[in-house]
Amino acid sequence: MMSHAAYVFASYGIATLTVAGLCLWVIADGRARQRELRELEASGVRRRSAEASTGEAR
Amino acid sequence: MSENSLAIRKFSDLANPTRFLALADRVLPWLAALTALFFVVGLWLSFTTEGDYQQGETVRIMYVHVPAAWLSMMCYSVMALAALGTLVWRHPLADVSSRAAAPIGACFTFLALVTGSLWGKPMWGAWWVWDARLTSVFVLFLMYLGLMALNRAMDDPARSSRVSAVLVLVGFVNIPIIKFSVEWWNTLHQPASVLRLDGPTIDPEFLRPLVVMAIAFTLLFFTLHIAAMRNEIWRRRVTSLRRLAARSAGREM
Amino acid sequence: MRLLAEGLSARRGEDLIFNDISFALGAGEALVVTGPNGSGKSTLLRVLAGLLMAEKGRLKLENGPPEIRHPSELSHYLGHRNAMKRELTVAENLSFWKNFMGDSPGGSGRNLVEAVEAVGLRGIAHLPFGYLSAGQQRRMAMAKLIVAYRPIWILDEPTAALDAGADKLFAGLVNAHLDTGGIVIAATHQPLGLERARQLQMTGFVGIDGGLWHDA
Amino acid sequence: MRLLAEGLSARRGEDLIFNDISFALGAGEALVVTGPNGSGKSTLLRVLAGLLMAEKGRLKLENGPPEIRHPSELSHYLGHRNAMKRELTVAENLSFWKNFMGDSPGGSGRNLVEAVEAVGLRGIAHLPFGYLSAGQQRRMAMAKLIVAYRPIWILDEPTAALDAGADKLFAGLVNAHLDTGGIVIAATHQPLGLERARQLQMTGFVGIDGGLWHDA
Amino acid sequence: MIALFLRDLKLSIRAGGGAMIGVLFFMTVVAVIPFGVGPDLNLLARIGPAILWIGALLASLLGLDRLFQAEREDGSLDLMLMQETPLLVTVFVKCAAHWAATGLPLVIAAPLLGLFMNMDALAIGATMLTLLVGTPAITFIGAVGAAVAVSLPRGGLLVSILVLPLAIPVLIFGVSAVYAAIEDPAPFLPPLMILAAITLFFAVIGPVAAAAALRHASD
Amino acid sequence: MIALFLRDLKLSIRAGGGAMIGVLFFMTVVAVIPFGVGPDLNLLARIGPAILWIGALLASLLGLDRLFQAEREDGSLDLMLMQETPLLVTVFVKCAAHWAATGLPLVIAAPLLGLFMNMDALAIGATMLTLLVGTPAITFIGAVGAAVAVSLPRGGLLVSILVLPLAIPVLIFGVSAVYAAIEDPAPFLPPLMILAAITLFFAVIGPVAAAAALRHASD
Ligand code: HEM
Ligand SMILES: Nc1ncnc2c1ncn2[C@@H]1O[C@H](COP(=O)(O)OP(=O)(O)OP(=O)(O)O)[C@@H](O)[C@H]1O
Ligand SMILES: Nc1ncnc2c1ncn2[C@@H]1O[C@H](COP(=O)(O)OP(=O)(O)OP(=O)(O)O)[C@@H](O)[C@H]1O
Ligand SMILES: [Mg+2]
Ligand SMILES: [Mg+2]
Repeated sequence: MMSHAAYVFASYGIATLTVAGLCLWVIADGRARQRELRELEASGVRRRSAEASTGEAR
Repeated sequence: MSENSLAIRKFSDLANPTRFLALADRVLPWLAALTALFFVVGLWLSFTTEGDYQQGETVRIMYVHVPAAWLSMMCYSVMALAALGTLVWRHPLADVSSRAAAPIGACFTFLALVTGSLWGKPMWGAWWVWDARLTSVFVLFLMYLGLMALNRAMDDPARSSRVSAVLVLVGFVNIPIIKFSVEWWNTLHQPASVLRLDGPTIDPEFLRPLVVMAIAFTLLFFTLHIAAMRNEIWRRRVTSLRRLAARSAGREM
Repeated sequence: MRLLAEGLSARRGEDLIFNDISFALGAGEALVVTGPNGSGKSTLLRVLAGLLMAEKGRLKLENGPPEIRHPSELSHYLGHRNAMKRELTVAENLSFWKNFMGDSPGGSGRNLVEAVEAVGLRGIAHLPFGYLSAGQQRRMAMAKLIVAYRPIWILDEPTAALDAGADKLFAGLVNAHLDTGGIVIAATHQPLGLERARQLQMTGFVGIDGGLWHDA
Repeated sequence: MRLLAEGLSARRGEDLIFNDISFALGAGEALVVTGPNGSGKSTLLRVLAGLLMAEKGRLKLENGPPEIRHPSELSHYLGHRNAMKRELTVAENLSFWKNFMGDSPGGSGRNLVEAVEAVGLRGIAHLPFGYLSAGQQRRMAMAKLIVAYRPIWILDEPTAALDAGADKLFAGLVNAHLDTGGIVIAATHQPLGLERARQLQMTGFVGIDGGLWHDA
Repeated sequence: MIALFLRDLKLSIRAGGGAMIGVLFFMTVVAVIPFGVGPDLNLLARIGPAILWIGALLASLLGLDRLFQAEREDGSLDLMLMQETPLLVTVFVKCAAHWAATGLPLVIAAPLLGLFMNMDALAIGATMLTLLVGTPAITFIGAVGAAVAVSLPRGGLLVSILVLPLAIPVLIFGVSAVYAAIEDPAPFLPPLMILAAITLFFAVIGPVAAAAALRHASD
Repeated sequence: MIALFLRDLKLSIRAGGGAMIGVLFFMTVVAVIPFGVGPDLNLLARIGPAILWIGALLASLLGLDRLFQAEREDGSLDLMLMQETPLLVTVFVKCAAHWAATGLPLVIAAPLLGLFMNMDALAIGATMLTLLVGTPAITFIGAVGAAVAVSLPRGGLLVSILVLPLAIPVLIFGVSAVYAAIEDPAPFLPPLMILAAITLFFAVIGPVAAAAALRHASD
């Protein structure tokens, strides 16, 4: 039988781990997305303002 | 009608993605700092107040369990609101918000389940019983995961947003069930003692750390949610730039 | 009957594929949509068939039957995929579509035997669809166009996989349809052999209206 | 290296599709297979690729690497379908095939960037394959031919769904392959723009040798 | 519409056999439970109805995901979307055909399995009746999931996940109706009525929602 | 070969992927059971192992049918057939990837669900062990079915009829091994050994048969 303190520490421990993991994931995700954006910009993909070329019926 | 659409344009103007990003950049550091502060105080309080005469040390689990449980429900409510926003006002940020909230909600629900089980073993003698509240929280957890899976699987947000919004709204029935299950069915679980109409019935000794921790968790939620929304907007920028690249490719020749 | 498109534009995902396309087609007229790969031909046809929502603009039918809500209800759509079940025989497939679609007002579909003959494949209607060669499958998909009558035909690269003979046969089918007052819209890379067709050249890549997730 | 076909014949189901086809292709030679729909072009190519068993006849490789059991191990096959996963990016798809197929002895595949550039689609290798239009997908499937080296290319209607520009680009790819001593066999309805190609005209439906269940 | 019904029936009998695999799986589930609970006949008889219901629920999920996906992959869905007949009706008919091919065999196989579980005639009859009334609801709910997942390349399991929570009420009332029939004091009709009401409800809601999802999914 | 393994893993993780969804499905199924049989903890503990096994069987069966069909539909299968590497190896690697993406997560999730079913530590351990040993067999058997399904132009009932009956022994030995572990007198090892033998047997037979079926399938 575990002592009661063990349950307490287990729950606090798991809570800490989960929250820390979540925070790290959010941060890492943000970093990755920013990196992708930078890469895309670097490779010259950029939004230009609208050019009005379309099909035309003849 | 025209006034209405004008109002909506104003509203969407206010919450347009670029504006949102600027706002998030400004707010996030402060929110994060505040969250940390509350956690420090909350943790200190929850380890210094004395144990319950009945439950002994295990009462300290409450300071994690109860805020996590509250947050799991609040997060879903936020998602349901956002889903309404998607369906009724067709606001693009609403879908972003609902998508960003799902993993966070899943984590809080997971915490509520785990800490609840860890509390249940010494209190009830079993890790898990199939009573109404526990089952409904488990269903909530599954719903979060299902929505996450759905969101992952549909990579085109323009198409998936309305579908998942409908699912979120359908799932919202579960929230009142969780909240009132202890009153509708007699179960092992504690009835509400803090969030009730006639005021809390809990000893202030326990109430103080609980409230501080609850605030800390709430702040944590908003911090993470805003950060995750920012990530989601970036993700969509990346996707739309990629599509753009697809379209312009092979055109120069 | 006249089919009118006014200022159509459409998105794929979040990006504008084409912008402000207008045309009007009267009975007996054909429109051939051309353009390089990825320029949005298929997208346009799907908008016309009511399978994609137009971002802006309208699609109207003038002098059509009154109870029609969208021109797509009067249209055949032949996409890249043939909409036939590999496990069922050709006859089963065709007679299913004949029954399921029914005829639009103003005409009536041919029967199975005639239709199969019209695409030059007499005598193999009893085979499972999956047994046919690519070109034969495409031809059978065309037979679908004439077993159920629809005044408007929307065809996406109809002659891909067809041999030279079938090309001509297809032109014959289309011309016959035009003669009876039908409307045909086809996207293609190859000349279709239609004399009376008008051209719509897609240039593609209208580009960017700021995009939802970017600064305006 | 020489690829020899001697008296090939093949069945589909129970019917003989073609009979007694022979040819020999040396390094740097191309064979263009033409014929009406259903005449057995795809069937022949699948036999050459080892995907269908020939009913009679043999397929041999002269002066090839010694440890080869069937010429198909030295062949690329580009069928009607592109063999790419819609969910993976183009780069993931291509690098999977590059790794999975490896290079045949006697040459080496180009790297991804070069291959994507060779089909004129620079800069979109990071997109999911499903995002591309029909023609773009076909071009990427061609890039597969050059990321892994195979001396023999077997191509079934390679230019279906391609626009005019891509047609030329494809002819360039094939000619470059022939120049390095490769062998190309292509079934087609459209002219491929290959000067050095020999022709094989399939007439189809060799017919009736009685079938299995009839008297001879 | 009859044409569609017949075609779908033909397809499910001819290819890949949705019809048989459901029943087979049903039997497997039921056959395995005795290994779990041991050969205690009374216990088996007691949990029998529940097991039959759970087995039927799981079995009707198999193959449900391909309901619209197969149509989409070969382009038929496009044509169905374009017709004058409301999509709603098309979806309803497809559900009906799917149920006839997979749900009905389950109902028919139930008595046999009831015997294995040592259930008495009354319990078997009640189970069969509730299954007959209840399984269509599962199909209709499943259609919504199938429609949502139609554009997913490997939507299979996702459908089941989206569907199962919604199917819980069906399960609850189905099982409790059977128990009400067995144990005398409790009345049988009310839960059966509720079950029928649920089925009717989903017979309306399901096709509507599925049709809406299909419209939005088309691209 | 590693490329193939990684690609299949990636595919199953990425889009509507089997990996996460399989586990979710498993959890959903287990969560639904108490609604049927009632929240009686003792009963649940008793049928727990059987339920977990059935859930795992179902979760690994759903989606298995697409193992080769997806490859065939987009033409990849043709290329795989043409390579120098024996088809046998390709099939084996695909099975391994499928198992790693869907079977393994099930094994890992089993303990959690065991707690929900109120099973004790021993039962949970035994279930996990038997699942670890037994689920690969289901994948290999399923691969044969999937290969046969690809080969028949008209699909065919054969697949379903083939796969499930072959999977039943796995299920039975798996479940009975767990019960042997829980109830003292019965020995645990023999059924586990048989289970392992079945898995090894199918690990050899499965890919061979599947490869043969695929060769004949190509047309
Ligand atoms: C896995 C098991 C458990 C789950 C899923 C769970 C879930 C929840 C939820 C959702 C709430 C919020 C309810 C509300 O705001 O009305 C809550 C509150 C609470 N839970 Fe649990 N719980 C679990 C186990 C336990 C155990 C074992 C105990 C203690 C014996 C416990 C004690 C409490 C208390 C004291 C509250 C606060 C009620 C209030 O003051 O409003 N829980 N739990
Ligand atoms: N399902 C989709 N999701 C997102 N983008 C798409 C989708 N389908 C096509 N696109 C993009 O839309 C653009 C137009 O595609 P479309 O299929 O209309 O071109 P197309 O003119 O028919 O080309 P092709 O001649 O190659 O068939 C392409 O750049 C393509 O990348
Ligand atoms: N899987 C199959 N089973 C049985 N018969 C088949 C099968 N595939 C094709 N056939 C038959 O074999 C004959 C030759 O088909 P094949 O696909 O080789 O023609 P093809 O020359 O490639 O025609 P296309 O130009 O239309 O592609 C056709 O008559 C067809 O009906
Ligand atoms: Mg196109
Ligand atoms: Mg061919």
